[in-house]
Amino acid sequence: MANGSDQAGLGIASQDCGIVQFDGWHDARARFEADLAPRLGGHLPKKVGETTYQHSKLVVRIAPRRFWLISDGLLPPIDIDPELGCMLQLGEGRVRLGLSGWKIKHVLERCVVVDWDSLQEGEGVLVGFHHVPVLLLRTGSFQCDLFVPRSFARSLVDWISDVSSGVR
Amino acid sequence: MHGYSVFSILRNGLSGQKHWPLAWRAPSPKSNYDVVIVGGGGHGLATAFYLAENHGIRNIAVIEKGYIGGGNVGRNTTIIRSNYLLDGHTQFFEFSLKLWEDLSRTLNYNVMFSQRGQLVAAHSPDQVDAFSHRANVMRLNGIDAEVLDRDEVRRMVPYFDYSETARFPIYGAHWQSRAGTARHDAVAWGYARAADAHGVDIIQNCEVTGFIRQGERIVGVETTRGQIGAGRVGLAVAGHTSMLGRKAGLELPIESHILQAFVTEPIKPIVHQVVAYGAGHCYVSQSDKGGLVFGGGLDGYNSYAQRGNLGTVRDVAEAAVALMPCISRLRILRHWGGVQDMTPDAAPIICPTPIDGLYLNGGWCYGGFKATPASGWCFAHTLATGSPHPLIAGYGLDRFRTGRTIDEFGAGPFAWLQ
Amino acid sequence: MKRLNKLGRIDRSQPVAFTFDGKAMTGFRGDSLASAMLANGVKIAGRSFKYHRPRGIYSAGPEEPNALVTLGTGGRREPNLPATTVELADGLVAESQNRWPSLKFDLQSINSWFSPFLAAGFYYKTFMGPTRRSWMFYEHFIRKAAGLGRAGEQPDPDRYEVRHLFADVAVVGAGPAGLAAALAAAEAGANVVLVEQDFMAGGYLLSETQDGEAGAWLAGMLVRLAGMANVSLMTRTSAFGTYDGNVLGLLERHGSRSADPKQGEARQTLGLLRAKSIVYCTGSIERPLTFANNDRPGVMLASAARIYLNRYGVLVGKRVLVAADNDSAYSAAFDLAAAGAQVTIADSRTQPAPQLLEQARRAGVAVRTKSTIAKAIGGQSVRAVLLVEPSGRVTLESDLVAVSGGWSPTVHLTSHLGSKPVYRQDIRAFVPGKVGAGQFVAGAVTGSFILGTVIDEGHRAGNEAFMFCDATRSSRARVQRDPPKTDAGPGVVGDENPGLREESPLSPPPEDARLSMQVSDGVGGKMTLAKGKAFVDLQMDVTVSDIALAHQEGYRSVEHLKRYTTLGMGTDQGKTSNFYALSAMAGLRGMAIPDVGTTTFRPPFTPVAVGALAGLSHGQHYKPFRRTPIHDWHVSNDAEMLETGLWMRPWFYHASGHDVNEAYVAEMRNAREAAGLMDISTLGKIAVQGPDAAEFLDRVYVNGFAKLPVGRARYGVMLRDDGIVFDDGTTTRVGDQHFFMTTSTARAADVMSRLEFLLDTAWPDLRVSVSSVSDEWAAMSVAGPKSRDILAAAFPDLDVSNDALPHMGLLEGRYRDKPLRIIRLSFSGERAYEIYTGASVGKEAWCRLMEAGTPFGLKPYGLEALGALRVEKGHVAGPEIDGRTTLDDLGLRRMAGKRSGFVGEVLGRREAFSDPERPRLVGLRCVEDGKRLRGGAILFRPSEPVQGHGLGRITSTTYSPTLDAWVGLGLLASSAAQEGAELIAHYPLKGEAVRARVVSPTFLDPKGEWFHG
Amino acid sequence: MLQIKCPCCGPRDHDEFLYAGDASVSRPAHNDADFERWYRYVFVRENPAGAHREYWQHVMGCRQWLIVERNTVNHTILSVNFSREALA
Repeated sequence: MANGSDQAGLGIASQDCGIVQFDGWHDARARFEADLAPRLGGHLPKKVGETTYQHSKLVVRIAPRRFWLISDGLLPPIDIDPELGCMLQLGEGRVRLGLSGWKIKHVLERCVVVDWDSLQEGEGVLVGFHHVPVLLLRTGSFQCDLFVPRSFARSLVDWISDVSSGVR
Repeated sequence: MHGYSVFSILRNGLSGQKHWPLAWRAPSPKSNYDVVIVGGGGHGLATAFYLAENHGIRNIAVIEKGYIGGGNVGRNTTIIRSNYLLDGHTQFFEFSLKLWEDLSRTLNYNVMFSQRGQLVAAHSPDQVDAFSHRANVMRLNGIDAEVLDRDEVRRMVPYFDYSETARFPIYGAHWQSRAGTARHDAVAWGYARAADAHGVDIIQNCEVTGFIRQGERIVGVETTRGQIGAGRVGLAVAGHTSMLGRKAGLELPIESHILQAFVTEPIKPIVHQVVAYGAGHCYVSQSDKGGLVFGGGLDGYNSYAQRGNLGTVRDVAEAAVALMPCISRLRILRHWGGVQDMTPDAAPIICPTPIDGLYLNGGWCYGGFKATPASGWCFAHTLATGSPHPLIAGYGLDRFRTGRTIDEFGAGPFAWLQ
Repeated sequence: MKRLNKLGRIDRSQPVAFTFDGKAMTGFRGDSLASAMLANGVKIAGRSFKYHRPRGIYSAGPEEPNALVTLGTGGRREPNLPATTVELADGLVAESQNRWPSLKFDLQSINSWFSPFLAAGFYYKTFMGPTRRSWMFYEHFIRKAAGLGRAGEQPDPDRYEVRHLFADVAVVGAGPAGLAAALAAAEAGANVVLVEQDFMAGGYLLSETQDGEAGAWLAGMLVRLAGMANVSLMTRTSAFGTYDGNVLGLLERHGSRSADPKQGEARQTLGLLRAKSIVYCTGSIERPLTFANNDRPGVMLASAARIYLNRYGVLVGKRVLVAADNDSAYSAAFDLAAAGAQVTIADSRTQPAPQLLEQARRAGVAVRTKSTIAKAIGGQSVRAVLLVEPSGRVTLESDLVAVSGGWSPTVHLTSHLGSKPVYRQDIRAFVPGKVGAGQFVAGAVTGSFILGTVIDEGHRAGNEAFMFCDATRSSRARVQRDPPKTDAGPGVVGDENPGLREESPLSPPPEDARLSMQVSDGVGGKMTLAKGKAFVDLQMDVTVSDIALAHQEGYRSVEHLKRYTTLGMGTDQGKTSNFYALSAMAGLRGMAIPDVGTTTFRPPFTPVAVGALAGLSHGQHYKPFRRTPIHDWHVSNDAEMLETGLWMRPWFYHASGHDVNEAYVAEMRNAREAAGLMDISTLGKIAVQGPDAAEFLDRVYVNGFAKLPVGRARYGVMLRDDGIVFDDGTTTRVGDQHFFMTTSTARAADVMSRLEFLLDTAWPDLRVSVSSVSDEWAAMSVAGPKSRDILAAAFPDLDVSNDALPHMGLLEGRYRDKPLRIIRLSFSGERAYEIYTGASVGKEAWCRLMEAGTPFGLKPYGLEALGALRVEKGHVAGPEIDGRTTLDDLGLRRMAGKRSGFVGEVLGRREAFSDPERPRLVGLRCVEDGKRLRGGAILFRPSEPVQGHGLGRITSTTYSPTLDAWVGLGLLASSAAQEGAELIAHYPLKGEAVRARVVSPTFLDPKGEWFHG
Repeated sequence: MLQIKCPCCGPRDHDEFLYAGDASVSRPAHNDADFERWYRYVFVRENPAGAHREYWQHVMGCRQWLIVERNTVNHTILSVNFSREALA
């Protein structure tokens, strides 16, 4: 977290993150998931927004047949049987914004339509933030990660900072 | 017709207002008319008036489900302009503007057509070029048009956001000085009163429930007040064209969508023109009563509910403050929605139909108010002669089949994107 | 008027200084501006809209029609605020409105003398001549006269926000019903948001004395609710609208505490409350009476007089005439009498209840039955009243007329979603109709005016709301259905308190047709009772006779009445006038009130600032910025940046020339002679993967992709379903089952959604995955004769020779351990390469190219030069692909060849598309020295009259340094488009007419030798 | 604000979705050359005042195309399904 920012009630840390996307074919969904689960280290999240953690790697179901494997480091390619689905490296297009501090609920309610109080730790939600699609992942009582498209990242950070300055 | 004038006001003022006659009668429907117009909105009433005035046809009924002027003529942002680019639109809307310029005197009813001009801001060099193209076309069609540079805009509208922090800076503007606004209710009432004076029967609270056929031909309408025979039937029910069209057996390329408008509390004059943002959906004028009247984009999904969603209100408010940072303390008094007939090319459909005896005037999208006089004029011609007036030749129903659409924004064929 | 030493919920130890019309005044913490004005002896608070008549404070809530003030100065100037809703704050500056030179002496009150000529709708009947533009002359003066307050032209410096809220149960109104509902729902376990527009919770209870039973109950409830973590009480918050999906629009006012708006708290916050269920406890609004001069300062709603007394400790009159047709005004009379006023009740009913008369006798209040007020007497304020009684006329001296014409439930919010209010004859009022799923009503809004019943209803509704939003916890809910315990403190009374119930001051009038009689008195020609204007809508100056006139002229539907007379169109939206107008029209038409109908209630219930609706989304935050990975380089290298959609793109570089026209020519010349570098990261990029990817592309593009070898790129064009060109771009096969598609910057999102649409709805059997990778890749184009040398220098490990990387070829590699793709494509006509790298290293890659390229003369170029280069090459772009052009129009039909089965194929052959008059793409070359072509010029044959739409237009132009000529692309009727034909390009805005020759749109290198080899 | 209950993301404001009109029209096969069928698919609309099947894409969320059945008079949402499953 950025130094000193906690004093302001909200810290914003920005970092690159690796994402690998796995997409299964509609008619091969069960086999795709059975094939993918052990490669990602066990079971897959059941619902969209649900996550599982495996060895510091995070798996999020991003759509009914689509998963993201998220990691801070580089991710080795994992081959998928083309009869079942496909894999795509998305390691460059998103920035991970870590938000933390006591203001977080007040800031988020001015950014996204998400009921923070009913969002469990480890739960994610895909949501619009000032016209931009983002993935919000609750990582603690007073912290979350926002995965935002790189081209919008600076603009959204400006928005968050501006909102944060108004929260008393 | 008991004439309205300053003298009649003085006379009545001195005699306790007791002698003002009914603005229009409330007749019972006759069993037969030469022409029955379904829909007592601006277009229907104007059509009746011009049928009588221009074509000498007097045996006419205008049938209205509720009260006259209760549809879109009474729930729009009252803007009148003729800044159209495409062949087919340009001449029609300019003809309409010319009729507006004489309308109060034609009708002996003050519709308060205020030619205060319309300014549309441009926010990129490309937009200035596009506005220049439009202005060139307008000039070549005898219509006043200018393209202003940033300084000229600033002189005309000093309260726009010219600061460094404007998200979309102002590069210039399109300006039509003869554009303006009118008092929308007065348009319906004025046409109604003038048509009534020609003997037109205006029948309110009478809903058309079906059509009477003789073989393939439509020869009248079924209504909640009984059958009414008609030599010709004209539909002018924009917003609800599909519903009546279906009863007549017409297949139409029309969807109903909501366009919202809002008004602020009345304040002393500040917005002296019609102004529009070029980087978002927002246009504003100030009524003579003092309220700022705002319009924006469609709500974006099919709807017959005469109410809009708050998201669109917020979109327009955002654009309004982005354009005019001084208005953020002004307060919205009301917002409401009108049901629009949206077509795949955002152009109207006004033509004879494949069904004998049935004529259609609809599909006005968000442009119906300013078209009211010309629409009435041309539809009257079409009803009287059986063939389209030359100015509406391009507005036929067959254009979607042939590809001769008039797509001003190039957003087709999705009605909700127009 | 005087401030008492007792009574009220004001803090007399905390004085608050403010000014009204420049005069320094003092109130107390807990005052509203209105109560403080009254306490300071202000009688005239404003001037009316049309006649500029003096007006006093009329109510104590948002229904206020008269006392509108302007607060603040400069950019903080805020007009038209009802003084009754403004919480008094230190240093508050209030000004009266619509008067000149002063409130006491307003020149425009002369309008009153001309009122016979200013009847409803008079302006429709005149101001039409003598010329067609005469209205513009009259309008000038009318506009000046209209409007209420004056707004500032300076930007509002304050901050507004929007926040998103959630609740199980939202309760609107913290009066007795709302408090009970909130408690019931909260005790059952719901998360409750209780919304109150006032700065103090209590609603009706605040008009009772603080130390009475009602006051004690309120205090107890507030203590209990404050102790519950799952209840959030939001005061100073107006619920202004109900929207689809049980979303409540809330406006939170935070006062004027923030001195520095950039740092401080928002002035107002728009709250969007998504509630699983909603309980409306919105109460009711007292109705006025209509009589001559009923607008004089000193005439006030009876309930307001009581509120000023009991809540604010202000006794607003010494000799009070209470005019009423119902019981509720008696409580006001009793309280005023107890506070020392001399009170007379003029009750228009024949026989008020005996116990009321007995109470009045004990309170020392005189009651005159069958007594109707006919007129208020007095110029700038009331001095006396004229009563009409069976025995004749009576004049009574009086300085306050407290009126009550019954109560109108505040049904507004319940009907915003289309539910029609229904009329209840027994209480002569509209109550909510059937409300939507998850919505409940309780208390006075339903027509219940007995306090015990109100609390019962609130409690029941709170429980029902809880059960609706959480059926799974309904067993717990049932347990909690008992009435609230009264253990919160002594004197707290629940619904079991019989005393409160019996003596309820809210009890409605007994069934009685008095109001409708009064209506016919007022309108049916019997206004001879007294001369003088009898107002229905105080703010808009609509009188009883205006309504009669509207009827006489045929404006009889309620909507016609409103629109013709402007009734209900003021800032108060007719909260006190609508019902009377409706009943008056019913009387005139001889119809029952419900048959006349009611006007539609539209949001907002109370006005909402435009700024609050916009929140932070204006200025820089109006829309988010999109920045490419190379953005900072452009800025630090003095690029002129241009907003293109949400993107910021370099338009030109100042190093290239001192204005855009000089710069772009230099930049394009450099690209033709050496090499140029352009940031094209904004292109849409889509990964298309899967066994059926090639088949999919075959369907979405007019040209085929199935046979495209891996490692090769192809230009493709897509149509819309109606056969109009949708977008173009290149697609590269990066693997057998993996394609890399690019789209135009403008259409990227539309193309993406369209592809997904086709897969999800039309061809779900195709095993294809599409993913936007627009943000994954930084993209830059190196174009020019030196481009290959530069590439080789920048990426020495890669073989970029013509054999290894031919035109339309692909080379993949790594750059700084990130993916790298080099595709040899030319948009400019030069030998050119598009270099794609991982976005995180995009700027480094750009710098490396610049560094490696500088010795070869590489310079960056911007959008203007990009557009110019493509025009020279005859490539179509946005100005030509304008949503109206077809394959044939753009000369692209050959791409489709004899293919079929692609999107838009069938409707793309509609008859009009082969019309010989249809404009087609042509090249144009200026043939006049010293003149130039301009986009947007209209093309005519030299002999033709210059009018109409011409034969076509110029779409894009550029000066071509290579040809030393102005060239352009245009769309021109085929019949006029023979190469070599000469046309005149007219540009009336500048008065230009320029000769241009039709040429091939490929101005340079027609054989493509520059980019091959 | 319409609240559309996305089958995988839960209830959301409609402005998270992209609207794409009538879903009751049937798209001809990609290689269908019949003009009339394409004409009707693209242009002819029932436009009912009442229940309306329509396409929405959850662009701010899962990006799935949905078929929503909604009453166009009162905006009551009767059902929401994945387009793919509605087709199946």
